[in-house]
Amino acid sequence: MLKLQGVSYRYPGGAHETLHAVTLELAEGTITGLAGAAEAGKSTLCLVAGGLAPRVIGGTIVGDITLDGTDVTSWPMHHLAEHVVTSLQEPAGQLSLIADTVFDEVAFGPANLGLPPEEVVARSDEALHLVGIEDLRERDPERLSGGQQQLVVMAGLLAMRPRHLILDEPVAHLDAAGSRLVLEAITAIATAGTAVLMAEQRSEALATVCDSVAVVAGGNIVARGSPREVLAHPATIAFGIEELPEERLRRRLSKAGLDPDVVAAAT
Amino acid sequence: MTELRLEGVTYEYPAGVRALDGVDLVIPAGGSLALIGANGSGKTTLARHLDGLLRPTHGRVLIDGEDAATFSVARLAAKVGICFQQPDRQIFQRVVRGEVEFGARRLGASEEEAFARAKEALEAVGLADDLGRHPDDLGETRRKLLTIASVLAMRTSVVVLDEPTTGLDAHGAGRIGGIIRALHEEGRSVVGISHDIRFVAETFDRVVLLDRGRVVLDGTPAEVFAERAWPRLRASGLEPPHAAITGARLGLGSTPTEADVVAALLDREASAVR
Amino acid sequence: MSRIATPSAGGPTAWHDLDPLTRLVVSVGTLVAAVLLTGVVCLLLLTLVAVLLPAALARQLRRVLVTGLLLALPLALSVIIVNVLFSIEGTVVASLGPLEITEEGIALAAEVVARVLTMAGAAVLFYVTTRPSELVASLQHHGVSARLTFVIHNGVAMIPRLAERAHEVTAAQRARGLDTEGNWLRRGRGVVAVAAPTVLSAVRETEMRTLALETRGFTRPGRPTVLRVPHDSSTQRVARWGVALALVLLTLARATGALPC
Amino acid sequence: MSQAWLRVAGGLAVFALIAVAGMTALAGPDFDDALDTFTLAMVVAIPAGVVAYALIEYLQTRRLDSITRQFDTRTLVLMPVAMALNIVLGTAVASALKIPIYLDSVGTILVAALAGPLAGAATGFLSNVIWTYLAPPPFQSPFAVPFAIVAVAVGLLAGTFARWGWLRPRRGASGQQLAIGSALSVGALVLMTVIALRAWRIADEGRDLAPHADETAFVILGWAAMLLVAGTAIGLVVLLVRWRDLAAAYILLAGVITGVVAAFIAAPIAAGLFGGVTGSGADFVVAAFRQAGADLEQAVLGQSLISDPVDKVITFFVVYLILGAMATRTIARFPQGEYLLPLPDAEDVADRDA
Repeated sequence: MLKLQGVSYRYPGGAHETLHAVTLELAEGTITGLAGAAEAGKSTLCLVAGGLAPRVIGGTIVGDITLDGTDVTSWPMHHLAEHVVTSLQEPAGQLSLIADTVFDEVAFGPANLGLPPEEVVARSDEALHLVGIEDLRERDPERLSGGQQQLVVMAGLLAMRPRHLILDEPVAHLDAAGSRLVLEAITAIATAGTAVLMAEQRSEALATVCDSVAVVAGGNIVARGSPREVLAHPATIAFGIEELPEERLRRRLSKAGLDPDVVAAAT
Repeated sequence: MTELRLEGVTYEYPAGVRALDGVDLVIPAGGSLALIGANGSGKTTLARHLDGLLRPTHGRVLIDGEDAATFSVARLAAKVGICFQQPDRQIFQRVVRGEVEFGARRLGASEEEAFARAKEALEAVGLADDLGRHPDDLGETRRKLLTIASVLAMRTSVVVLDEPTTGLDAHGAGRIGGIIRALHEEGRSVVGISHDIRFVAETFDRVVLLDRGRVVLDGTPAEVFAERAWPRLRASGLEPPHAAITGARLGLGSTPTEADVVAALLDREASAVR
Repeated sequence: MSRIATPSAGGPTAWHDLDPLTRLVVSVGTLVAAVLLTGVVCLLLLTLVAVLLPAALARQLRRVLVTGLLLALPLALSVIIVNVLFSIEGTVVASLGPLEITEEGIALAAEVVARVLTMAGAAVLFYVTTRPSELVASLQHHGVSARLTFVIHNGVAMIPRLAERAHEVTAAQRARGLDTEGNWLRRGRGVVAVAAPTVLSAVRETEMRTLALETRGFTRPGRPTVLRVPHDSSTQRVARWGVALALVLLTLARATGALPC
Repeated sequence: MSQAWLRVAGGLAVFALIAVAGMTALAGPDFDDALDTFTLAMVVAIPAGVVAYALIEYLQTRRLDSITRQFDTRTLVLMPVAMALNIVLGTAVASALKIPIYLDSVGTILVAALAGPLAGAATGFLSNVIWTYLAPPPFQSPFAVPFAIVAVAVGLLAGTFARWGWLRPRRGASGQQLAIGSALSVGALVLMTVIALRAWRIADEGRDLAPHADETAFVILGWAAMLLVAGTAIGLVVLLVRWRDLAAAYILLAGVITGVVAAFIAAPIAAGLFGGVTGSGADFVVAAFRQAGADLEQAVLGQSLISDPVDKVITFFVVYLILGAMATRTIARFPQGEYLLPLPDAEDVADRDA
């Protein structure tokens, strides 16, 4: 279980803190959603939770980040990478570019860990299976659709058996078909025991897969709860977070003065 | 204002892939049209024909009745402005203001004129106080709004927006919807490419579905998202808007937007009372 | 995405079965030898043995010849023009208006053209029969640091991407009214308006790729696992050291002037 | 002397020692041999200097931080982009423009500036290796790898100049500083012209190429080369005045020094291996020298002493523009980024990221 306790973070040369006293727990097997308007701090929280900030990006951090109780702030990046991995927004920008096939791309992580060859092959095939892209195994990673590339990146991360997977807007650049593929894979990954943190602008994506959602605004977590509760709450909408379709319809129907049971039947 | 007409347009990429296959389409002056379809259906390829960036392998593109092939892209850019999907592919100025003025200056606007247009465009997309900032210091979202502003500042009679809402939050998408409606009211044509079905249904008054380079559906949102068209949509991997599904479930006919559902229910309640 | 011709590794032949490092040593050895040798005869002999023979073995003779000639042509032409027409010392064989063509000029030009062809052939032979990932795996297997092989492999992959990116940026800027034809000033400004975003967006992208590599344990000390072990053999190892020794001897011979050609 | 200077001094001492020893031992009587041995000496002396530097650092600290620091992940990801930039730009310029500039070290100097001399040298070296062995046609050039040593020298020099803050924007320089800067630029211009003329005179053995000389064809060509050199320098001086950016003077100086060093190393390679021909615009200058009576070595040196300084000045200028367009935050993240940012007191900081 990855736990952030009272974590604040400021970018290098930043005038003020981007994250303020954030507390967040990622339990294995669960999917935690991060909702928030643009530049509310979702991406920064993903980078901090994944250990990329401050290790690679620099900046100053306060508070504790623990993995099953042990403090990880002093761990080097490659040690943390065996437990927590992070995927960013654009899949194409995260390919290693040194892989001729999807299999080589997925094997990049385990190979970096210096595992024995059979273990690297086994983990890579296991990750391809978990994400459901065995059929892409010999394809050229650079000539796939956005959705398929996102799955390849996720498989590449899962092949390291990290137990914690952090996804920063995994479906932002994808079409409907691509999004469905990625969301199904995320659910399968969590059921297999990985803890997933997913930051997303699209509330429908959060509602479809998340067990709980935290709302981020101005670098603070301002609300927590089940997707239905949190994403329908008027305060959430005030923060500029996309409403769920049913909630939006219900709000507009009642505002139009329609009879309550008609409203209920409609949603 | 400018009318765009595509007659039997076919386009084959050098590798032999046929991205467009005999497209006939008229975008009237002041029209507002959305192109939808799965990845690789030819949406972006079609958009790049509108300003002459791509020349059709067969068929013609007419801009105000004249064949686009006879003009240089720079000349056509005065009439048709395209905002590309990837913000990073064009941003290179050191200051936001310079970036937004770039297109306007290329089309011959004076410094003062370009600055005035830049301020107005930045105001419209909500980046008014980022005038002097370095584009890299703006997040991904605001860089996207910056590229949209730089096309708006060109004041072209046709504005083409490729995935304008990708990466924007609810506020951002709402603002873009407002801009498109404002352009429409000014009598300028808007062509939008988007995966966001709800945004398409609520913002454009005509929707064209492309599948493997062919126009398979062309009509108002009510027609394109009507229940009988759903199999066609789903064959392209697209889901009808939530409002349309609700409307069908309640037997309210075709209701592509929530406003339609509300109106239909109000009518039903009013006729029931009578 | 239009991919610029990637090397076709070609069918399984004796040459392809060699460890990529061996193929590299042969190619580099040929290039260094071409530098050291001077006579046209020696250079052509070297080409025959170290370029054309392996090319035939790898069933890529035609492609090596054609690509090699194409690559060497512009330089060979310039060499002929500069050295034959413009060199003045030596016995005049013929004259073309004010320019005299001398024997020495022809000899020098012939030598340089032979050297250019040998070098082009050696480089093309290697390129045409080896995929970058094969070479990188072999280098890693032979102990070359993974960071170095990553940079080499990534560098090769970046070439078509950068050319592709420049193409996309040109489209985006032309759509914003940038006129790339026309007078010198406008063409110059056009180059900046395309080169700048191409470079800047490529540099900006390094930030995301840096994070993606770090989160996949790229900075772990020690060597990453190599999955595809090249089929090296003791004979190949001996052959490689043999080539190295031959080059040293060649250099000494060249320095002391004992070289026949 | 601080530890860092000790290391640098040690490295330079070893470099100089081997260079001089190499030159005297191998050099033949006349000018031609001296050129050949200079390059051979460089091929041995430069790596030896670097190894000596590393050895001293290891003895001092048991670690090689100043070297490994230059190769963090961000630099390793930037290097391939820079290498591709060298190759794509170099190929485009060679095939498109018929003027004697190469523009094939923009990436090398960019990495040297951002990450350090060794990172720059490695980028230059690997660019040339890949250009010959792994670059896909139409980019492949079998003739790049012999010039790898030149790229190493360019990277080392560029990284050192950047470390001294020469690529730091210096907008808002005072009148007095501007005067010095302009004097410096004019001085560099004169230096370039004198070197070119001296090289021409060596090649020419007495036949003067000043405008009144008789062979018109080569006079025009000579003047064209001079104009190119002057044009570049004047362009930079204008930058100096209009933007009041003193950096222009430093860029010119860095370009000239790097260009001259590169010319001396590259000339023997071009002459010895390719008969002084590179397939680019430079060939016409070589031909002109040859017809003016110079032998191969001198003709190529003459051409290099004109082309390389101009090429390197333009390249430093392009890198300065690229750095100028990058956000401060991005530059600061690179190992040597801080030396590229304006000094806090310079008035320009406010305008740069207002």
